[in-house]
Amino acid sequence: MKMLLTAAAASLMLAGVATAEPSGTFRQAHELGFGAQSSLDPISKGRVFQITEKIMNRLVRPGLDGKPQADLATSWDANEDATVWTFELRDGVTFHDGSTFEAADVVYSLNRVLDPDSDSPARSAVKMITSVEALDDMTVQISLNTPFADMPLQLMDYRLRMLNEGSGDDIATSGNGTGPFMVESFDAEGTTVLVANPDYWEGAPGVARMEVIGIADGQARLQALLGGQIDMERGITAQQQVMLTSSNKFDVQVIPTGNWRGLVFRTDVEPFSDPRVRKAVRMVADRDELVKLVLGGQGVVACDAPVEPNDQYRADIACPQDIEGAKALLAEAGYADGIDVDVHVSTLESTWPTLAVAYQEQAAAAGIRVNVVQMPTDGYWSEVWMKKDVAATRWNERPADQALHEIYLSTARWNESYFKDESFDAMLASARRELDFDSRNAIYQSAQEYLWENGGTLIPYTVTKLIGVSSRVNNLDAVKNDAVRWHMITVD
Amino acid sequence: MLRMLLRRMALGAITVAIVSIIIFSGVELLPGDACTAFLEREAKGKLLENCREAQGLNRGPFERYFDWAASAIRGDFGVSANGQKSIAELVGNRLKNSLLLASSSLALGVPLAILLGVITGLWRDRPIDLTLSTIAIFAMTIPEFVSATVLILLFSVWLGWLPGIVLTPAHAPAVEFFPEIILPVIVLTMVMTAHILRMVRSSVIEVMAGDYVQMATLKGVPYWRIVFRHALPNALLPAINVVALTVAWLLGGVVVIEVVFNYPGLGRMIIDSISDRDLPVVQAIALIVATVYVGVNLSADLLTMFANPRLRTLYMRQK
Amino acid sequence: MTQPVIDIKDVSIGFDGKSGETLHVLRNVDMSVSEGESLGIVGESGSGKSTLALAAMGYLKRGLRLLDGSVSFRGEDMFSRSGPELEKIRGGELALIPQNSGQSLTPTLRIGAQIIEALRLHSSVPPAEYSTKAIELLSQVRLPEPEAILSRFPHELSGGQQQRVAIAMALAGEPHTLLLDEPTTGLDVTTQAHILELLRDIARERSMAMVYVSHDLGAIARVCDRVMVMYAGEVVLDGTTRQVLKAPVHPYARGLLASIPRLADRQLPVALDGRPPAPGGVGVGCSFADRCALSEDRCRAERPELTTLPTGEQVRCYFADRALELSLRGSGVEPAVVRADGEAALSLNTLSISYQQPGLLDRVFGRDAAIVATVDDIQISVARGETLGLVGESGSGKSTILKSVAGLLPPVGGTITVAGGTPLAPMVERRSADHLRRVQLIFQNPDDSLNPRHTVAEILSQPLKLYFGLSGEALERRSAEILDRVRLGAHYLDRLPSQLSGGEKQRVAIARAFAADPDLVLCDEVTSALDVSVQAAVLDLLNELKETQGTTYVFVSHDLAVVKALSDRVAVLYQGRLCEIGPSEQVYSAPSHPYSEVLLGAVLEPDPDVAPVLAADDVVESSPPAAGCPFQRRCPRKIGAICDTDMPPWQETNNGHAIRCHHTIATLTQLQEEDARA
Amino acid sequence: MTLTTADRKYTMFSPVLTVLRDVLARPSGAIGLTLVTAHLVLALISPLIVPYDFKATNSSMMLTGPDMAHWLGTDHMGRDVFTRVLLGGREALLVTGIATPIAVTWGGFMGIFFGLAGGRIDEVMMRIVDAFLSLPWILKMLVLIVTFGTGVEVLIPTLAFFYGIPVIRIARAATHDVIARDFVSAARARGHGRMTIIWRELLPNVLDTLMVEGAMRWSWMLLAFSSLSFLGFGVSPPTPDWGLMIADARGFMSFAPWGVLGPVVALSSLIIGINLTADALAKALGIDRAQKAPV
Repeated sequence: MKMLLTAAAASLMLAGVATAEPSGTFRQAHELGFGAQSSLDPISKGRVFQITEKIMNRLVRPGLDGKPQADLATSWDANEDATVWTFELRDGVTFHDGSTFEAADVVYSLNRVLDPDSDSPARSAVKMITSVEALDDMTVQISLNTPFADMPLQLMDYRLRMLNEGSGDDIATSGNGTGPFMVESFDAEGTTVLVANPDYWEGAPGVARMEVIGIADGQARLQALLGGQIDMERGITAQQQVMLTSSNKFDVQVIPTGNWRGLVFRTDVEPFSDPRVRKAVRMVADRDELVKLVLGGQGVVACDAPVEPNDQYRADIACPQDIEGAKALLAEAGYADGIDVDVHVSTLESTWPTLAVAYQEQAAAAGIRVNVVQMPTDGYWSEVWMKKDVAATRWNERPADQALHEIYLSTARWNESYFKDESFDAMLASARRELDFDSRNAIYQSAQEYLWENGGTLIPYTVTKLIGVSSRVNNLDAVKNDAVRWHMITVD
Repeated sequence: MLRMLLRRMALGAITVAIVSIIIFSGVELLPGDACTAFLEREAKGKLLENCREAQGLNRGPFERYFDWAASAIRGDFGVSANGQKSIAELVGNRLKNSLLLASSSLALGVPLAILLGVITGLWRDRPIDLTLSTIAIFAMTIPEFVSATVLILLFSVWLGWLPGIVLTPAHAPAVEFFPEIILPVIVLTMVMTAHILRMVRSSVIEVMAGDYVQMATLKGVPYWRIVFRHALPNALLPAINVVALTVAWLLGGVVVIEVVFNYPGLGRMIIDSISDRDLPVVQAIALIVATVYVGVNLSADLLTMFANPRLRTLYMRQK
Repeated sequence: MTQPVIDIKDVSIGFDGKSGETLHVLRNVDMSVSEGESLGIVGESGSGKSTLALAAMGYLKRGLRLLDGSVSFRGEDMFSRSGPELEKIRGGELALIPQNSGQSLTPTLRIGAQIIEALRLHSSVPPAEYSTKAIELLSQVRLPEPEAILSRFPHELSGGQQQRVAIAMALAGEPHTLLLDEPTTGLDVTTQAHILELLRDIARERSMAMVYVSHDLGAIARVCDRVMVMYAGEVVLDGTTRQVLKAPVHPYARGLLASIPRLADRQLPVALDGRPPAPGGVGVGCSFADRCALSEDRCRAERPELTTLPTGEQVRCYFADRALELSLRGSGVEPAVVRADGEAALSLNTLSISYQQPGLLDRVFGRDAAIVATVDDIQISVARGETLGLVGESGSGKSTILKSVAGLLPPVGGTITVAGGTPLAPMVERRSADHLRRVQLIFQNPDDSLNPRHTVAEILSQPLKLYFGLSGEALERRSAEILDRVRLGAHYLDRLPSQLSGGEKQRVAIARAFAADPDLVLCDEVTSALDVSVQAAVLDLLNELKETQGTTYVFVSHDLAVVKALSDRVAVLYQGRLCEIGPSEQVYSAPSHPYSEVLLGAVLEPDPDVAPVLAADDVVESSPPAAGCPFQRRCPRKIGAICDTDMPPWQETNNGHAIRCHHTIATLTQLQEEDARA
Repeated sequence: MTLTTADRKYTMFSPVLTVLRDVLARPSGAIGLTLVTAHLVLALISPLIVPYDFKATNSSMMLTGPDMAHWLGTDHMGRDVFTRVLLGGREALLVTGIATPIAVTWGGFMGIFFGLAGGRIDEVMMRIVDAFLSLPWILKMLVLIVTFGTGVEVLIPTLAFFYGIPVIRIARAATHDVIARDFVSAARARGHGRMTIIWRELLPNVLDTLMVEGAMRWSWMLLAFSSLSFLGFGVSPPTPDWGLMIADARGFMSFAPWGVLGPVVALSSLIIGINLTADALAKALGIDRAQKAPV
């Protein structure tokens, strides 16, 4: 019930909304990661989140402080054992095509995710839901197969966007949502044009028009920002930060986040199928040095667990560089004279090549001979990631439970390291059921230690995000990408 | 004349046929086939089966070659392994962009190169010749990706006059590329002009030392009239073929410039399709570029033959 | 004495050598040409005669500098004139007829355009009448169908036609003075004769002053009133044509005249040893000192001045009076007669050769029969030790026959057999080693027949290794021996061809041929590319080798006098068909085949009193007639239709002299005697 | 090799010495040759004289400017730019240094053989050469590199093969010029076999054109090599390579230009050196027609 109060208080904050007439154009780039398969369907493999986040809303969204905040659901509460949750919906909200937003739309949207045929990667975030019913036009009841105290956190997932009932077939190109901007023309490989939605429920947005331009190469995006062709670039490197701050045309937002970068070793492939080898390749990393070298100090060391530093369930593991230990493990596993590893990277993410070269030098000490292979930027996520044995990877932050489920559960769609481990799955399941916070916390802690012992992904650090913004853009929330209120932005 | 024309066209067709054979057998020799190459680790079971079906890989190599060649002539290059998109359309867009870049660079570069070549040739070893020739050597030797970056820095980042990066998508109509194409064209022109300039210069020097220029001088023909009526028509003949030879480089070779400027041309598509092992696309690109190359060279030959009276009368008699 | 038209005083011209010193091309040359006078400038290659002629127009090739002296044309100093003024004179009052008109006409402009350009620059003719004036000029230079020529391009005309166009272009500006830089070099004998006659008539009609530069004394004799002889950039003799050609008082001039083979002479011409010094290579004394028969210490110590003799001649020699002792005609060396009976060393049996190999398509369309063979029905046999001369103008197929005998060009029909009766395989690649050794070929252009990257030692080593397997010490001794035989010292072994003169290179080529100790040597115009004095030396050498080795020669040339000097028997070819064959005495005198008659008539003797007889006009035919006599189109003694339809039979005389003509020997003899008397 | 009789001091190399002296006499030749030799010497001895370990990253000294410790400053991973520039040319020179002669040799021989053979086979071969020349260079390279990897053992044969093809056309043209000369017909008339004619008569003369062509090919191959590295298909890290260094440092050029300047000056100076030497060589061998003697 405590939660009820916080939800109400948060919605009050929304009162101060922009009243001026929308004007000017805001231009941003997206990475064309999925090449020809990019689409506007929020739950599809090729979703372009830089567009879906502006045209669609979720039930619950992260507040500026990171806590769950009312979005299309104004308030919510659960029964005693947190297995049945009811959400009150916001009244008077319409979709871009004019149809009104009501409970049936929520039911349709959630069931669409749960439907196994959709094969959507977002399913693992809401797998615990057994049924969704509309109690009345403005109330929805969700029942779970296990007690889950942090259910609202799950619904904050950036992919769980509310669609109009039955609009599933053409959503990939129509992009019909309730968000502050509407899709005027969608062109994955070129420029997608969004226009302001005048009757957006939080008030008309400050900017009349937005362009989301597909530029695959990180270097090209930076040059475009410097050349004034785009107004914002998320994820610039520390060295580039020096360049931007030196000129008055740009500002740099520094946002500690749970996002992380790393190298994923497929555990279903020789020699990484042997946990000792997996541990060895991760023990060689000198994570402090990597933070300084790759991020210019703008990051927090992590020990191969995908949980962000200020998450309530964060386990504090010590993982200093241990070359001798790694050599011993390798010898024990039968690779006394070391192993050869092809690490695939691309300039899709500017820090990857630097990370790979730095890791290459550190791993060499333990006889791990790394060969850095440059792959094209177009379609990296569809052709390289989860295809090559060892590839660079990148994840945005997620609450601990969702992150662990989505990346390491054996049945997870995006289990990038093909980590199939029943005991680990059981551990996660028990954590969810555990109502008592302390014991739940203990299970999550041991899960993270388990990953440190035999996980397949090297996660050296979580990134303090640097966002380069043109000085003509103002009141862009300096928060995690997921929490930005796009309708507040104005440009001079 | 006609007989010679037909013969030349037949030769061109043979060249393109040989290209198709080279590319087809080249791909055949690579380990595995189009589908195993593309699917790699997942190349098993149903996924491999329907990919093979889509690409029609179950037929014998010769049968496949003839089907492929026959459909290629009709302009249908089949479907790309990555995303089953129509290759003709994919490559068509990129070819349009590459041709746009190539033709605008040629339009700017060739006249400039000829002008500078004539100037350096006529004022041989004078200050203007020495400066222009040294600049030409520098332009030729500095890698394009360096000069491209410097130009972006100068005109787009510091001065802000021109857009640095090309944001227009591959399928956009040619006119939309306009403001963004200026910088890539400048870089391309710099390199191309340097090469052609040196060739025109040595050709002008050779012609000006020729007997008929001496005779014209001794006939009392004023200097500039000698240059334009007697010397230049002969000096510029070889330039036509050199320009034609740069086409192969212009169409696919300027990949570095395409990457730096994010220009959606054939060069980048070559890299992406080869890295993704999208072999049907690679074959299509090779064939299309070869056809354009042969076409351009054929017209260059005809132009030279038409401009050079000695060849024209030779072929007239052959009729 | 009226004021001279061209007055060149004490002119020296030179260029900067590699190490910075100035090398002289011309040294203190005086030259003056008065109104209506035609001056001949004679000299071998490298004597600076062309530079002098161009200097008269105030033009120096790139890199040359006027060191001192002055050049004036009708009172105006040509080297201080501004550009436009020079342009007005050049091609106007002072016109040049270039040496190689094929190269001097702009390839991309039509003939009409180039002539009209000259008219627009230098004539008062209104633009409307340009084309009519151009046609008039072309007919003045006796070109058939002038209108057609206007629209042609230079490469579509024959050598003779191109030269006539160049003359027309010079005449466009109604020039006051004509400069001719070797205008007839490289043209056929008959064409040369016609062009010279044309120039003589033009100069006479328009009383133009003329400066005629040439290395061919015969041409000079025909055209010029006065002659100036140049050697190594200096004027060594200046006098009237009769004085210089009949009784030259300078040793070099006498040597030059003596080295010219004459039709009337039986003996071989006198050879001049050594070679002219390179620019800047002249020492203190007289430049001709080390080659002169009369030279003494004084000649080497101090350079003689150009002194004027009472007869008006000017000569640069201390012993001008003693020069007369040197013989003017013939070296007294009889051409060696080696009569060894027995088998023919070489016999060509009904040989026919064709360049146009019928292509695949021709054979398919059955067009191959229509192709007329370039060389047809050659039936010749050469006795061992005999020298057969093959004479004919360009396009007569003489070199083609040699190539076929050498195996470089397989014949279409007939066979070639050497001593021993076995026929030679058509393709050289399939010939036996012995056949390869016994037949050797020497080429025309010495620069082209030696590999620039091989030293003389290497050049000689190839035949010696191939045929005799010599190596090491034996190879070197044999090479030195052979070099000595061609009168070259052993120190030449280390030289590269680029370090040798034309004559020396040809000697090395001859040495290479004789290294194989061959039975048969084929000489393809071996002296045509050489200066007259060097040519005499090579003929001398060939004659000597024939005497010592008893080799059989087939000697091809377009110069009748050179062929006569060396040959025992001579065959005359026209358009690839044999016209006349027989001992050289008979062939060079009546009765002769009408074509031989035309050839003999057109020969230019270096004697002002001998005038050539222009029988047939110099039309160039591209391919032989399908039937009938090959000479039917130009024959002055054509009987009628019979000449067009059937091939003339061989008319034999008693001593092996045969003529292929429908006229009988008797009628020919009678007709030719009547013309001789007329 | 000594060609003729034992006591003859003449060897195959005396023309080479004269040509060398002639090249050095020309200003362009002198500058060019010194640049090239400097680069070759540096490439050989650089591992011994290099101040730092090229791999050693140093997070405290990233993108620092040139100073006494680091003459050319440090790159974005704190590595010494001067060290990497010195070493940067090694792999490029190794690969192109070996690939160019191979390309010129096999291309030259094929060109001479087809130039001499003529007829049907020559016609067919020229069509095949045309076909190869019509393909963009990047496509030809990548098909092999992507399949067989970017190791030196793949780059050398690939570059040697594809850069040999245009040489065929040039060698064939040069052969046609030489065949027209009488000394080749003289050799044939004497009865020398085809191989001896190629080896003794043709090769020495065609060699000059091939040498000049070889120098030009070398400079273009170097450019191609650095472009390949720039695109990520050439040298793989951590081996230092100019193309790769330029690619990495490109992003920081506006405020850390030394990262790009070092490799650019090195690469361009080498290529300019080769071009100047090639020009001087062409003039020394008299191939460059524009340089006729005045008289």
